[in-house]
Amino acid sequence: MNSIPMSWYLVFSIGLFCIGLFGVLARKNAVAIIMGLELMLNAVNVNLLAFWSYLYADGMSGLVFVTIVFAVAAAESAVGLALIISAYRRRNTVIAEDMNVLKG
Amino acid sequence: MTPMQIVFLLVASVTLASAVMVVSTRRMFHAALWLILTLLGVAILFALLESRFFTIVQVVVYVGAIAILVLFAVMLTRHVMSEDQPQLNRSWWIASLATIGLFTGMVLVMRTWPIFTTTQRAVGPGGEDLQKLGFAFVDPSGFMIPFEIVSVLLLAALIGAVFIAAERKGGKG
Amino acid sequence: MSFITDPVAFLANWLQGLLAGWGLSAEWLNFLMLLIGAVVLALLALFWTIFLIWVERKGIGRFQERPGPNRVGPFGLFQPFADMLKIFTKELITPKGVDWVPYNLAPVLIVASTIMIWAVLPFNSTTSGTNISIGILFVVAIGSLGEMGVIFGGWGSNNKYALLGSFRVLAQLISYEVPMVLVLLIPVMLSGSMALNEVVNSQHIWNIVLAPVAGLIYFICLMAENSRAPFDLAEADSEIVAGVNIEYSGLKFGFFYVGDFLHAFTMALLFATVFLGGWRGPYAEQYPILGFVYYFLKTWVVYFVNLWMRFSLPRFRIDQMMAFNWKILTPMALVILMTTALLDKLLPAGQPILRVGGFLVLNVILLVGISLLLSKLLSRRPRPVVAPTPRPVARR
Amino acid sequence: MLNDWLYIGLFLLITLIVPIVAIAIASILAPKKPNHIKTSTYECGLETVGETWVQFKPQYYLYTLVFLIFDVETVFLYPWAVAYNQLSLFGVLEAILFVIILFGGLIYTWRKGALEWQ
Repeated sequence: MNSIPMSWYLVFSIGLFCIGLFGVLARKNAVAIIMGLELMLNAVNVNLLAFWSYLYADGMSGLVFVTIVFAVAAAESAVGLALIISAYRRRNTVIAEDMNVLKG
Repeated sequence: MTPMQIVFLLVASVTLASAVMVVSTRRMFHAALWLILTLLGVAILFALLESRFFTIVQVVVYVGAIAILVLFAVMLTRHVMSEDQPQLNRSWWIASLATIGLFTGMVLVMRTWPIFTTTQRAVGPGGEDLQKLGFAFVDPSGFMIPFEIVSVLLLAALIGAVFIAAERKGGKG
Repeated sequence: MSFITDPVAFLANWLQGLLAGWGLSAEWLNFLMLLIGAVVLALLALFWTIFLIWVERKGIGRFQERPGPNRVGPFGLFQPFADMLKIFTKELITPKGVDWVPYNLAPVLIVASTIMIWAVLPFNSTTSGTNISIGILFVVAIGSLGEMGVIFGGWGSNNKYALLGSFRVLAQLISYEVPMVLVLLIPVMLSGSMALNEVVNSQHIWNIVLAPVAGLIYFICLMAENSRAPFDLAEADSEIVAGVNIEYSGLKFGFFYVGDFLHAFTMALLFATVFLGGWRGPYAEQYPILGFVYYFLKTWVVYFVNLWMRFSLPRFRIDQMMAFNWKILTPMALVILMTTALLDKLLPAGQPILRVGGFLVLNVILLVGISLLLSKLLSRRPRPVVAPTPRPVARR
Repeated sequence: MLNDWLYIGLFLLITLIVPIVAIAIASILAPKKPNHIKTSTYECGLETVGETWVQFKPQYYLYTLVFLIFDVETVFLYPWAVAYNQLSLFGVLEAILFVIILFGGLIYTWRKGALEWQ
């Protein structure tokens, strides 16, 4: 019936995570960095659900963890984007490198 | 190749390709649209993993809410970065080297793991037991504390985000 | 089982037998049956719209004391076909500077997001597209597909007014989704399942009797999600040009209206399923064909009320609409959710009359109490007085 | 069950294909005579001024923000609602605490004036 090995999901998840990480490290626009973060969190969720589905389906801890990742993703994007918009309004930039008020 | 495998490969390759577009396209709005496609692809993978609830949650929360928030943020901050100038910073090649290194390293490490290629599912064909999940959320010996903490976390995020975003124009700055 | 008592299941059985007779393997048979079911249901929903267009045009005519369409065919029944022919042959103008893929995907998504809801509706005790175990949330998720259609249309057309209209619709859609998702918890709680067929099955007493306030909120939210009068700000022709569909023409424009008309009916179907007991009624389980009849009747009642409101109520202003959602519906939904959960646990099980009475009292108290409290809260704020500015007078 | 998703996937494909095919047919049937005036952006008969991307109100953003948090919290109450009939009073009270915390967020947002349409 099910013929997909777990490795496929895990490799997919690593790939998605790395693409997201590249976005976070290399993009200039702060909104794009947030998008990269969303990709990384999605990769984490794929990973968690793959482990839950293949190895530990009896316990609920995998699903609860996915729930928490969703909540964290929502909180992170809400606060992160609010910060970006606030910085944009004050300093008129969305380039992450230019947001350096705290630089000594 | 079974039909399931074909579906998986199709969905996974489309998803990864659109993820690459998210991090590489110049126009921010298009990046957001590619992000939506990626999120939908991940939702289909959740469905293949027999988790119906999270498939729908992925669509409702990510596509229906977070993606729209990102789109609005893109709209609000337009005109600041012209789209002709490079979208990647100077050290992008270090970032790409690091991510490729991470990818190969992770795959190599994972390959040594004996159950890496298992096809044996632990979950039954009915998907997750939502009743059990709901029970676990409010069970004192289960996940009662994380459940309440999630709500406090979201409250904190709401208050913080509204506080930051709702500042008056007449204020500082 | 015979054709008279359960036609759909009978036909499905017959078809399955026929296909099996051709020597198909079990997997292909299963796939083909699903495919046929999907095609039939989707096309049924799409072509049903043609009839709905006639109903609405005739209805609004009667409401406004004029005959409505009456030239083409008996009672003007063929008018929608004439309209369809016309719209098929109109020029599809693509304005300059559009973003091609989102621009063309928007009408498709709008139609698809409406028809998709039909896939999970139980039409009688034996017939439904699929009885997926997360049906209620599925409906909400499909709603976000429609939101995507609105964004794509607004972005793709490269027009200020389309963009403005799409943002307004979007703000409205997402705002009214909050109380809707909150009150939908109550039917789920009462039936212990998210599958729509289970929700219908468990309604020995209709949910509207147990939770009338939740039903009211759900009805209002559904009307707002449909974004028609009194919530039709997006197409408010006196305020913004025409909303998202401004740069569309021909069939693409028509699809926005197809989505609109069909959504009104789908909304009635949903409300009848979740709060009016769906196909339930006397003898509906013995004779499944009766289920169709009951479901149809209930849906038409809801649909008629919806049309009635659409044709009679004036339009909201956008600030009123937002305040109505966030300051009245959402707090009300939160309170009704908490109190219903508490009351149902406290009331002794197995006494339906006590249960109905308790819920009724609770709902009346809540409705009266909250509306009193809110009217007090909302009226305390003095209305901003706009000082009369001296108008320039034209001089010779 | 795989059948549910298969059905929904097929249904989605059909609902997407049918309108696309219809538009394709219409674009073959319909006349095509574009000219400069016809394909220009519609704006009350005038030439368009400035870019399409007018900066829009942050109000939209605030509503979306509040919506996002509410949506996430509510969605995670659904498993609880499914399990409701088997729960003890304590479990119900906990979910009510969850909702009250959510309510606190709404009241804060209200007091902050973020719900006003300006």
